[in-house]
Amino acid sequence: MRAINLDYGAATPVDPAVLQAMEPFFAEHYGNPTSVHDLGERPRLALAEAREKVAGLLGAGPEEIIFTSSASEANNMVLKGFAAAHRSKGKHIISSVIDHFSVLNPLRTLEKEGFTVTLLPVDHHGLVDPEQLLQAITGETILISIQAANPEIGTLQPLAQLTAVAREKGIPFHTDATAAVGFVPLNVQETGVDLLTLAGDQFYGPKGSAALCMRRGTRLLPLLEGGIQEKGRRAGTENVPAIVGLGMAADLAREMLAERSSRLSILRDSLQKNLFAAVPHLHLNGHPHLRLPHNLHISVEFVEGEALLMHLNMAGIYVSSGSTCTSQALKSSHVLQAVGLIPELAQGSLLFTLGTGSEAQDAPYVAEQLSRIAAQLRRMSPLYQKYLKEGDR
Amino acid sequence: MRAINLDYGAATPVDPAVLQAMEPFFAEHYGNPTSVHDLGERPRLALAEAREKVAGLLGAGPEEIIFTSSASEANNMVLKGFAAAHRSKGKHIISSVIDHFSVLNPLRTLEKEGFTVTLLPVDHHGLVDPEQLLQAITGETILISIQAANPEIGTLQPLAQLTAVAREKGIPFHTDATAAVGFVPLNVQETGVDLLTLAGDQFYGPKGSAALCMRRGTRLLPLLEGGIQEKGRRAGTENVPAIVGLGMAADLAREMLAERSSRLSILRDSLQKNLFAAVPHLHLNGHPHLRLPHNLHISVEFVEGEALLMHLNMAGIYVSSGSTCTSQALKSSHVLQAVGLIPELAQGSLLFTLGTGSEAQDAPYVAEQLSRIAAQLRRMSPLYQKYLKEGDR
Amino acid sequence: MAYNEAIMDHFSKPRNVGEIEDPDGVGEVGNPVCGDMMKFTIKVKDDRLDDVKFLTFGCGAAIAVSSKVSEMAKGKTLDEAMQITNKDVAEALGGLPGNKMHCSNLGADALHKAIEDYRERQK
Amino acid sequence: MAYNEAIMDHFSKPRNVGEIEDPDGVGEVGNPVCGDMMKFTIKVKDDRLDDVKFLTFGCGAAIAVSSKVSEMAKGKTLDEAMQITNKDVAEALGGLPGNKMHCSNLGADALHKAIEDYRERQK
Ligand SMILES: Cc1ncc(COP(=O)(O)O)c(C=O)c1O
Ligand SMILES: Cc1ncc(COP(=O)(O)O)c(C=O)c1O
Repeated sequence: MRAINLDYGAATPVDPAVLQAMEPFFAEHYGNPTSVHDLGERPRLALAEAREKVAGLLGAGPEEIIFTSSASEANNMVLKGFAAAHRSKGKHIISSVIDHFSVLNPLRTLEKEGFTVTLLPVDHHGLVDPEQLLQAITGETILISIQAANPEIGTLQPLAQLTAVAREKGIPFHTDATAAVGFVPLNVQETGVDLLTLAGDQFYGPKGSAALCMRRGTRLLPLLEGGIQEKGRRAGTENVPAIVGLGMAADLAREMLAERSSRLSILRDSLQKNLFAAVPHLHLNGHPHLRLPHNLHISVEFVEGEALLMHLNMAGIYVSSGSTCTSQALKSSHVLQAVGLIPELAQGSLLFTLGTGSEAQDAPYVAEQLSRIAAQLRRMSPLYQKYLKEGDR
Repeated sequence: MRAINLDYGAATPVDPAVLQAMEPFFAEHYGNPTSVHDLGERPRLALAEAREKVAGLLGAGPEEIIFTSSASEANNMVLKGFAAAHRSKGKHIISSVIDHFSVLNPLRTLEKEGFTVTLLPVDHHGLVDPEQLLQAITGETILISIQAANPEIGTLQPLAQLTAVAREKGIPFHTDATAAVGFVPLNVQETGVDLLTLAGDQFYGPKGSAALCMRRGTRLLPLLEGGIQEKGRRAGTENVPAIVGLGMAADLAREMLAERSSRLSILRDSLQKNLFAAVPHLHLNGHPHLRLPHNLHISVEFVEGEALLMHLNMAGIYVSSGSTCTSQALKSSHVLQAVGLIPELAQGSLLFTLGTGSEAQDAPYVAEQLSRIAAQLRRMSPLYQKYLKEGDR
Repeated sequence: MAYNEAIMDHFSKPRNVGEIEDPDGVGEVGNPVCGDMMKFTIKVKDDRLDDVKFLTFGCGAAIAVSSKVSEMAKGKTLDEAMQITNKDVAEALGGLPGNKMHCSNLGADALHKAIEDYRERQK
Repeated sequence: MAYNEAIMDHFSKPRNVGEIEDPDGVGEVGNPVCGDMMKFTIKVKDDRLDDVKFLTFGCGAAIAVSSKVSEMAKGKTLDEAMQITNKDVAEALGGLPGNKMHCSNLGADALHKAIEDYRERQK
């Protein structure tokens, strides 16, 4: 039985070229980039090269890239660092209800420190309305932080429209583009974002590699203070192999983005078609078109996600779910709540994210398996039996 | 010409066994440890195993280990997280003048937020006096943070004595043990520390691998907020390969600590002897006995450190210096100032840190080279010419 | 998967799935908001559980728990069945993951409700 | 190393090292606290720098700068030598690393001081 990973959103394998680029920096060119002697030279050059590559993917300047250890770190750095640097200007920050917890939780902490936070609602496709953004802005607003793409339902925000509103009001705009970079073109000039978070492990770079892209002239106080690495913006010995890996992953993403994305969206569309043909009572979540090319998010009515996930796992198919039981925190997905999905459907949600290993032949097999599993679980479901008897939900 | 690295304090090569342990987790077992399906399993087990190993090195429980991306992150997390969690109890924190900037700079930030900070002085060997610690404690003191070993002069603090004072007063004690772990035995029970920072890249683990060991019952607010990785104490996808590497490095350190340290201290003593025999006007800095086994810190009178370092580099010998010109921030070492070294000697300081690649035959060669180089630079030195003429400094 | 073999066995081959027609008692617990929902139907003969069937909407633990409870209860007297606790079920399954103890371990509750329903009907 | 070849050349083979006995002028700049210290001694003949020697305590850049200045100045008239700026020296060396421009680039200052000392003595 071939294992079929349809959970690339949770983790991607490091690309062979990326791993190859990283390898010399573990035991051979292991020096510290800040060393004055020759052992610092190769690492220092490698850092500079990686910085160029990441900047190149985003249309930014290399000095605008700050390497971090994760998207979470970059998001925390932006929100807390911006609040600390600009609190005298105002204490209002805007984000969205479907942003990631590494944005939402720092905002909650800032609220305890006297900041006011507006979380913009989304429509049932997960879209933020630029008009509502405009109306939320006050004289106190110092930052807007809205994700580029949602990692669950895959919805792509209308970034250029949102940043146009921010620019008109003169307010810096941060986007958590962790789920988007590497899959949709994201040029900081064209989209007009001032700060952008990305993580290498989302697009075949290594874990522990991430970056904040920060437009020249933007100011924030560092989250990690100490040495003056990253021009004093982020202390700590540079993780050279991870950064080199991120650079290579960014380079590959830049070269292959169009090809990768179109391949993935074709496979995704085929998977969607196969599933909907094979299994009754499925619901598509997120936006039908404005979504990540490798993302498919559905609800399997009448059954619960973890049970589906476990049966699929036994069939060698790996997926994710927004159900309460599959979350570490045992909370149902705040995203599915925000788009107004009823609890039954949120509990029965399945997230498929495709990737390099995905193949055309997977779709019919997965559809066949899901058909079998859904039927089996529905036979056991009090909700389904009620539906059969009473004809309604 | 064999290159002789005597700057292992700046960076260590990843041990072959460590790299081997890490490798499967890049592209093979690349899953996310929080995934419910099978791809999460190996990474999850590997995390648990690494946690046991790091805990084992410190005599701690695995649940007391929180993985971070660097020692700087762990230090920032402790200081800011403690301040945030305990500010209602008091706003006074004690550290030492020779602690690392990843301790001192967060403290400076806390001062801006209304905290009072006492930095204990050190004697000319770099030792903190437990009696002075006792006197510095006030009813407002919520935390004491004093390094285990100084990364420049190598001085080992009398941790057990210092923690005894803290315990008597009921104040949590953090030690930044970044420079010490892997080289001197550090058991959290025996030393009585409540929080301990370590970094894998100091002892043949990978860059990007570090940890905070936090005694059960100790409470701080997280620095990185978001997902509930590390039991909600540190958000962000776990850097599995780095953590696995840290675990293996900790295991090797535990097994080989005594052997490694005695080998290094013998080589270091021999280097010291050779240098002092070959080169006149050398000064030993730090403590003659209470110091890291692989550390040798000297001042070469009448000459400047960067010039020494560059000549040694041309001879294939890699060292570090506390001189103004070799520091990224172009400031002379705060440590050398704190131990009362006069500027001329601070500028002429050389830091040798030995490591796995160090060999007995290096000492005479390095001594011969330093002798030649010091003579050459002294010929050019106005300070030395003045000394020759006037017989005094 | 984080579940042990006993749980996986009951999850993948659940016993006593279904709904008894004309049951003597019905017990329902939970709701889809919290993620787990169980419906037990029973047949009683001579004060004994002659048949027990369940329907469950829920996670792997919830399904395994339902299956195990039905198996444990079948053939027992009503009083004996009323003494089965959620803890007994978890133990019989070799332990549930800590975070599943509260939300999914409702099988005994559903069974007891069905028995109580039966007893109500007898009045 | 972050230095270019010209700097490395002057650093490793510095020209005009030393102290002229009975100099016509002496110029000293810097001190060990800031990390760099230079002492220039000159011999003047017919209003020209007949000899220039330096002593330097300092980093690689400081040594290279001293050596380069001595080379540039030797044989020049005093007025010409007074027109050599620190910037000229940095350029003649193909540029200094940014962070070294201020602290180490004191060679012209030391030279000028020596010339001024000479001129003082002539009064
Ligand atoms: C949109 C978004 N932001 C932030 C993160 C956090 O990323 P990390 O775990 O690398 O910190 C994620 C993780 O998947 C994400 O999807
Ligand atoms: C004592 C001490 N603390 C903290 C650090 C910071 O370590 P990192 O650069 O891994 O954050 C260092 C770095 O060498 C150190 O020596």
